[in-house]
Amino acid sequence: MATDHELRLRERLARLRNLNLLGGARVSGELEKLQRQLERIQAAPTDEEIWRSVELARHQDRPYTLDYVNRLFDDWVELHGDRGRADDHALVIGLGRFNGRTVAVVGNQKGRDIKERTDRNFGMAYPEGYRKAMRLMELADLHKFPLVSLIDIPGAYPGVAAEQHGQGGQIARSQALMSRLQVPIVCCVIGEGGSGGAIATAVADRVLMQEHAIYTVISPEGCAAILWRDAAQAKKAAAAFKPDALHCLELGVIDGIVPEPEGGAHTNPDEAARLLGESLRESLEELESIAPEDLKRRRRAKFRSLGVYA
Amino acid sequence: MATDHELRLRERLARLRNLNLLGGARVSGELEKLQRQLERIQAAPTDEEIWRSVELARHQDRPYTLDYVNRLFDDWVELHGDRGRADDHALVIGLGRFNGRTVAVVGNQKGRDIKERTDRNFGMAYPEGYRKAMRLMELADLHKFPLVSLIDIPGAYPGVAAEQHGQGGQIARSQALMSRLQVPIVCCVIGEGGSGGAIATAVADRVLMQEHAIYTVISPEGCAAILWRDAAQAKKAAAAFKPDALHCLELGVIDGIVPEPEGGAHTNPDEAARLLGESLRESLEELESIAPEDLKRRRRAKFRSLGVYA
Amino acid sequence: MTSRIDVSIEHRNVPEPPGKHPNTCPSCSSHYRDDELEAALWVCPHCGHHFTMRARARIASLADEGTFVEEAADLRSEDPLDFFDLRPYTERLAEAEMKTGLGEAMLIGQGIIDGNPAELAVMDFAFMGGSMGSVVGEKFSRACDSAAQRGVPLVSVTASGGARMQEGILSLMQLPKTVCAVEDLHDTGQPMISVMSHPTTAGVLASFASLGDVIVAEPGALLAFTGPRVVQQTTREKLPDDFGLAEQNLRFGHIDAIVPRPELKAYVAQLLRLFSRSGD
Amino acid sequence: MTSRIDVSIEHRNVPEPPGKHPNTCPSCSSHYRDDELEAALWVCPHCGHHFTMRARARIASLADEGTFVEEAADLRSEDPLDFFDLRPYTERLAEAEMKTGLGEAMLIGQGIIDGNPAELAVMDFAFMGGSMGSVVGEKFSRACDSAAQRGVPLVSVTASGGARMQEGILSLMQLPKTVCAVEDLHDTGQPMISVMSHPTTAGVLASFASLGDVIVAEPGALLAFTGPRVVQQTTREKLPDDFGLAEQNLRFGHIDAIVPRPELKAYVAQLLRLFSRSGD
Ligand SMILES: [Zn+2]
Ligand SMILES: [Zn+2]
Repeated sequence: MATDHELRLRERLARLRNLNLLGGARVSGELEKLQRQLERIQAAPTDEEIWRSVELARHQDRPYTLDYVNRLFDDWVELHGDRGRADDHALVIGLGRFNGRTVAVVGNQKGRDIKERTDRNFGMAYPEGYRKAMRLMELADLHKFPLVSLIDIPGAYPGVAAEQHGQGGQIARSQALMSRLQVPIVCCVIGEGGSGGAIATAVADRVLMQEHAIYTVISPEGCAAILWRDAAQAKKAAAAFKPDALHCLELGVIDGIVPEPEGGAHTNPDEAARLLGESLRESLEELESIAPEDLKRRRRAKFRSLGVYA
Repeated sequence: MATDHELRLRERLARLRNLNLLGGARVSGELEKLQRQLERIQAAPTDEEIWRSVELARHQDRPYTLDYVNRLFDDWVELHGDRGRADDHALVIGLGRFNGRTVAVVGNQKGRDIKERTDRNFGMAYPEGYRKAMRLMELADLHKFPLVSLIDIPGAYPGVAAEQHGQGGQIARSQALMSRLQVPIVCCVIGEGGSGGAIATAVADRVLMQEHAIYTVISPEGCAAILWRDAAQAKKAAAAFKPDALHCLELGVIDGIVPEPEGGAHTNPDEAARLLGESLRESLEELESIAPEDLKRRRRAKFRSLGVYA
Repeated sequence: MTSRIDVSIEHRNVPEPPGKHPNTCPSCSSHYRDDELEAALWVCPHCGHHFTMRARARIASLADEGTFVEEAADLRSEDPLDFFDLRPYTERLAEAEMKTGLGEAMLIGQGIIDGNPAELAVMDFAFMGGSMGSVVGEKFSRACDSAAQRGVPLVSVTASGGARMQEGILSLMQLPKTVCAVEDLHDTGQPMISVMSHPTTAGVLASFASLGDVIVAEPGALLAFTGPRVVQQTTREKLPDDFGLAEQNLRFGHIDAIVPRPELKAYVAQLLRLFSRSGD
Repeated sequence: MTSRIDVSIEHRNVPEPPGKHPNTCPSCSSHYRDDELEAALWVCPHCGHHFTMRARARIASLADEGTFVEEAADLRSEDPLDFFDLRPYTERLAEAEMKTGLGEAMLIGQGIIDGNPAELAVMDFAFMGGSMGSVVGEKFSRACDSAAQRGVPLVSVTASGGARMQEGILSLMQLPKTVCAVEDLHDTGQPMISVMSHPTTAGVLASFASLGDVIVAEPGALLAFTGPRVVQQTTREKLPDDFGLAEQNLRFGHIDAIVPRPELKAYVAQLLRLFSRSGD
């Protein structure tokens, strides 16, 4: 099912790999170097290519967090609950063995069938979900487990109870907690990185995106509804705000791109997991020699440097 | 309305004051010294005296947390909410100026009339209340404000929602948090110190009790219902488990007794507040020179030493 | 592709229904001249409704006269995405500056509040709905540093519809950016007092505004991550009358107090005294 | 004195209705011989009901054969209050020891679980309802120290009706005592795995048992601060069917997992491997 479009995309990415930017999922923390490399890339993604990533990021067969967890982590134990009010199924947490050591994992989780989708609220966490994530982060910090965060959330949930339970405050506090952790944190957007719901668990030392993931401040439909007053203009909105991995890399928002198999992650979940695993391993190895206090300091400095102004 | 009983009690306490144990609300941290002094006291409180304290501790006109707060703390600002789900009115938190410096205050709060009693759930916090207390504790620790905790709770609330919201876990976590704080903590039982609800906010460097407060593992009625299978035997139960201040001091559970005005705190709230204020001031002054890390270490060591076994 | 819930969650919450004159009270329909409202701190003298307050008026109402020294006034947004919806972003920016006399949706600077030195970070809803782009994030971040360097508390006053969509993902990055700035400030032992005015929503609520050591709201202010219109459209739920308002937030434990505007300066000053290290 | 809500909150939760033979399954009424249940880890072979398990049987089911070395076995309760209800406390203690063959309601010691060294602290409900007095507190506290000194995790298995009323306020003090012990253990970087068996209530739930880095419960276990009987008597509320049970606790986010007894050893061993520092 490789379309013309996909072939072109593969070709462009092959070129990118030759630039040693994504070769073997290589991740470079040096923004400047990345940006120099990017300057050499002549063709920015077309509007069509951007929209294709939106579609692939939301593809119903795209691997979700647990699909990767089951392939990448040994001795996996899923933990449950926020130790307060609920066990939010839209977000999974747990411990597993990766590359010979224990890591703590948090990930958004969508459902496959109607029943699971409802149970997991289409991957949209409630405030209790962010609390559940924070509980895991504290556990990781106490026991010095590196934290792996997989992002795949359409956006924070627009519901009455979510507001009453303090969604805004929990998203803020989850970010604040991540900025205090003294363990390595690697995050990868594996599908939709939607707004506040995504950033709640994305304050990482290394932020990666899969090739066809998207990272957005608002859904294309939402943006179109507000700026064009027509949700059907979503494709136009996506072209305007550029949620694709290459643009995010160019803007310094992410540190690296994780390649996907030909045609997208869903075409070969095993290979997608292998490529993701390589990137996670490389990132964690880069980080493990950094002193805990330095990790925290650099993480904050990195996020505080984001933005373009004059 | 000073009864014969009260006069006898005053007399005995006057003796105690001469022993310099309670003089001017003097508080000694040295358990051994206290115990030697107590040995000199011939007469333990009678069953009648113990029951009188139970009655006074629950007296409807007894000053509550806000009655003391309004008399003792300048620039008082009450804070609200657990930053999550609720603002539990059974427990008040806030900041105020005491003895020239800012302190953080947490206290259980009963209501005066039917409406306020309902609003404050008869002084019994929900799990959200313990979270609210923890929020203040974290604020105190961050800003190095000493913490003053006033205890006046019949017991943790026996309700369906309280269980569903994780009452047991929150009480445990509140204690754990107090055991980690690096600021001075002074606590005083000002009425009923009832079981888990009380201990949740009572892990302090200095634990005081007012003369007629009671500190119990279970209400006398509850104990009687279980052991005598008859709640009406409450007086007998109280005599057996000895919840009065003198016995608590003798057992090393508290560090000092705060005198009350003739006839009990309710007869003269201003004087009761003055005496409480003196004890708090003395305790805080004793603690302020201790290094933060030492405070924490000693606090834990103190609680870990409690118990009688062979 | 299956049908999916629409998740357009960030959203500008328009404070007054369109069409009415801005000086007509939306609550009691009384009408005022500018100078009347100015004198009343933009609170309706008839019913107490709190009108949205402009940033300079807010600063004048909080800082002791003549004490405010603005910082980072020259910062201006770039257009990193070449963003074009119905009009180019650059054009919208220029228009907003023309209309408001401000370079961006936030003013920062040093000030003294009833004798207490502080750093101020004040938003202006009139500048593109108080949306948070790179400049708002950078200004807030610098305000934290300025407070830390001078050893004074930070007082923030928010009024924002959320993210600056025209800066795309960089706008989202202002959330962790401002969060990290508050954490750096906290590490120096200085507090942040967060004053939430109408509306404080979406990205601003989900970042620095919620990290105040003390959080104060104005009466009737909408404080919600997702505004009522989007919640209703998406979930078809019946919304409670006070959905997302300050009063509901207080009841649900999210904020510490609701303080009417005329009492705000004294309230903030009292907090600053309590948080001051010197104990005076 | 006004009328007041009764607040008799600590309360022994009797695991089986009185009168029935202890080996009769309260769920399906099957009856078993001791050796049958012993062989089945005291899980009903017919319906899966988990009978209360004695401490020594529990240790045998968790620790590799011959590896358990008991500690602090000689500690005995004093009677600091000269407590007398219908009978003296000392008499109740002597009787409990006679009946159970245990000196107290908790056993502690070193053990190896599927090859992973650990410290064990295991409660026995048969000893005065697993109530926590000074000796239980002290034993648990020593278990934390032993784990810290040897650099191994602590595995606790709880079964308790709550406080030991006969020790009065000293019984309440075992809550902060055990909490401080866990915190001291955590400061050394060692985890605590908390296994909650039926029933884990009141003071034990409100102290160390809830501080496990991972909290595992057995199916059907009552885990509540206040048991259903007292809640119903006090509030007259209609209780949900699974009120306070492990299944409800999982749904409300209080615990990490419900693990049937036959799988418990492997589950705990897996956690111990994950928490081990050496990374093997
Ligand atoms: Zn009006
Ligand atoms: Zn059965």
